[in-house]
Amino acid sequence: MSVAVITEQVLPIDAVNDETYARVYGEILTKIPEDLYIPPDALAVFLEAFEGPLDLLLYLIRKQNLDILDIPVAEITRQYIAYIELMQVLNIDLAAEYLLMAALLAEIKSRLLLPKPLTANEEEEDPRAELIRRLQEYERFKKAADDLAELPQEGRDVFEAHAEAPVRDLLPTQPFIGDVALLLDAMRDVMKRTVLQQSHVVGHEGLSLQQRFQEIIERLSFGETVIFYELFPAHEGRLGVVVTFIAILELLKQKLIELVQNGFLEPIYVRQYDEAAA
Amino acid sequence: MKLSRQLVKNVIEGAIFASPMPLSIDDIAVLFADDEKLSRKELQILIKELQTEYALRALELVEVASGFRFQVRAQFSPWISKMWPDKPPRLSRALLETVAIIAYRQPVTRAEIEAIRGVVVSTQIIKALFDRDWIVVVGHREVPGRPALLATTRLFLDAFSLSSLSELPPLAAVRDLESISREIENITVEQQKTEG
Amino acid sequence: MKLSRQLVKNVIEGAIFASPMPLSIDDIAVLFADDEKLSRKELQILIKELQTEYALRALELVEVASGFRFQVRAQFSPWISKMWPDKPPRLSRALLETVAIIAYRQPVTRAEIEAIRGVVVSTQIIKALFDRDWIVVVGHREVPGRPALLATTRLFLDAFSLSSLSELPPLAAVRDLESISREIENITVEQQKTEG
Repeated sequence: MSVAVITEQVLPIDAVNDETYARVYGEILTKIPEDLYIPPDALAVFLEAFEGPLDLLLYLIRKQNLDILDIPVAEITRQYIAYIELMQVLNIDLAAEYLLMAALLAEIKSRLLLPKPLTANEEEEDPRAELIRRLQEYERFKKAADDLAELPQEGRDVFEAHAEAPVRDLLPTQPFIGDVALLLDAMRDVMKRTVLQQSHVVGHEGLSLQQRFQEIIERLSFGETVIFYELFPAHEGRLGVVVTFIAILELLKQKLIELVQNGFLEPIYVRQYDEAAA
Repeated sequence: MKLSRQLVKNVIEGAIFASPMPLSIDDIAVLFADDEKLSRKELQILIKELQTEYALRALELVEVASGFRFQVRAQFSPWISKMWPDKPPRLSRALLETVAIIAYRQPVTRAEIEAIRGVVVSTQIIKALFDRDWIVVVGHREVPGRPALLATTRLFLDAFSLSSLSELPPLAAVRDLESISREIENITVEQQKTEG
Repeated sequence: MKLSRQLVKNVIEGAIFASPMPLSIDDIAVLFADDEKLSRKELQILIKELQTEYALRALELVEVASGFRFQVRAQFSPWISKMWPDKPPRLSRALLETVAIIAYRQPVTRAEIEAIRGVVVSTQIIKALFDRDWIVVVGHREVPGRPALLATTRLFLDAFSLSSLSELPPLAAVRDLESISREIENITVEQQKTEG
């Protein structure tokens, strides 16, 4: 994927006269240089197309067919800051690095504008040197990443070829005796990760919260007290745990049930909310 | 577009070699686009030809219950088997997680296992489970690509000293209940405060 | 007992196919008993012969970082890849840039990668690289915080069919900084003229 190709679509530089431009963003965009017009939808895409401030700077430089070594700092700074301002105006979340770079550019620009002392100090470095070094360095690795992407990739371009080992000697001579704890342990790790990953899928399956409310109320309807974890049906797995847990929280909030515990680390019991006792 | 006979044969050959499990004629047929389609008969003839071509190689193309696979001829086992030193096998974490998911969620596809584990399941792991005869292909999910449905075997239960799948501990017991009771504790405390 | 040339070649072929990992010359050498021993040179010649014998097949015998492996030729991947309905995730530019920096600059710390890229390297990317076993921690930089030093693995090279780091595409040259500052001086003067 070449940045140039994408940004061509994303940044129709000649789209200044587009009606949308004037109607929707008229007031705001009058401050933005004409060649920086970007369709609003494209901005998020635009930001994603860049790997960071260095990448954006490289794009601005390349767009004008300039050499990194010849950066016209004033012009590039103006364009860069215009982009950043536009994104801020549109409330697009900008990584802090983009702002830092803007500050750096502004600083370089101001240092360049200062008149050079007549007795030129040999030791004094061009204010742009460090930025140029970083841009060059970044560009090398950007290119290296592109080269890497071009190489044949296992699982995409090439597939390993395997054959079965000779039949007779295949089976391990010593049978493996596992213990269930090992398996459980592995599954617990999986579940932990699943919980982190997939909490948003609740409700996709046939477990209804409403139904769970009723089941819990029914279960406690005759003044029965049950141990908390007995409310979690074993066969429903993680999803069941989540739905039941949400149901319990909701019922607690509605003061339909209450939790009791006789002491720290003692079992937690659940029972109907007792108004008389409250 | 009609593919050349040689190209089709190469694709079949490559596919059987690249697949971690044996490939059935149906598995092979789906690799070709509609306009490249070949009959089962044609595919079978080409597989026969491949079998002949490998006559002088160290491998043979054999048909087992679930399909075709290449395997190293038994006569070379005295050398090849030295690759697996005879020590009690240690099971990797990734392998355990994978077989645990298959055991609890069977039948499942490899993609489903990957969705649960959140990482790619390597071909080696699937192959290792097949090698141990801990898992088998019990069918195919009727979705594009017809991915194989994996299930555990009797030998898997044997290895973990279980007599049936119902002896697997319920998943809810697996769930770390500690965190939940911690959350509940907070609620209880707050409740007691407001009630007090 | 001297083994026949053909038998040795068959054993090498079978072993490479049967091994889940690429086999190095040393891995292959240990398959033969003391009285069957072959020199590395002899083994290499036989592997070359095998490579030629597979010239017309769908497979090729290639050398990657961890050794020799058979792989399906890239030209058949349009068909073979249909066996996996879920396309392998595309490697993001962020991931590629990160691993490229690690590959060319190893060992490096995360902070050093960030300095080059000009952005924070997300934890997901580092985790993804560890999950693929493409990178490892090879030590710690002896500075405050002792940050981990990252390096690429042989599996990283294997994934791109490279046999060593030296096979990586060459990194573009950096132009000499001194000449840069000379050029800059000229430009600056001109700039000031036009900007002034």
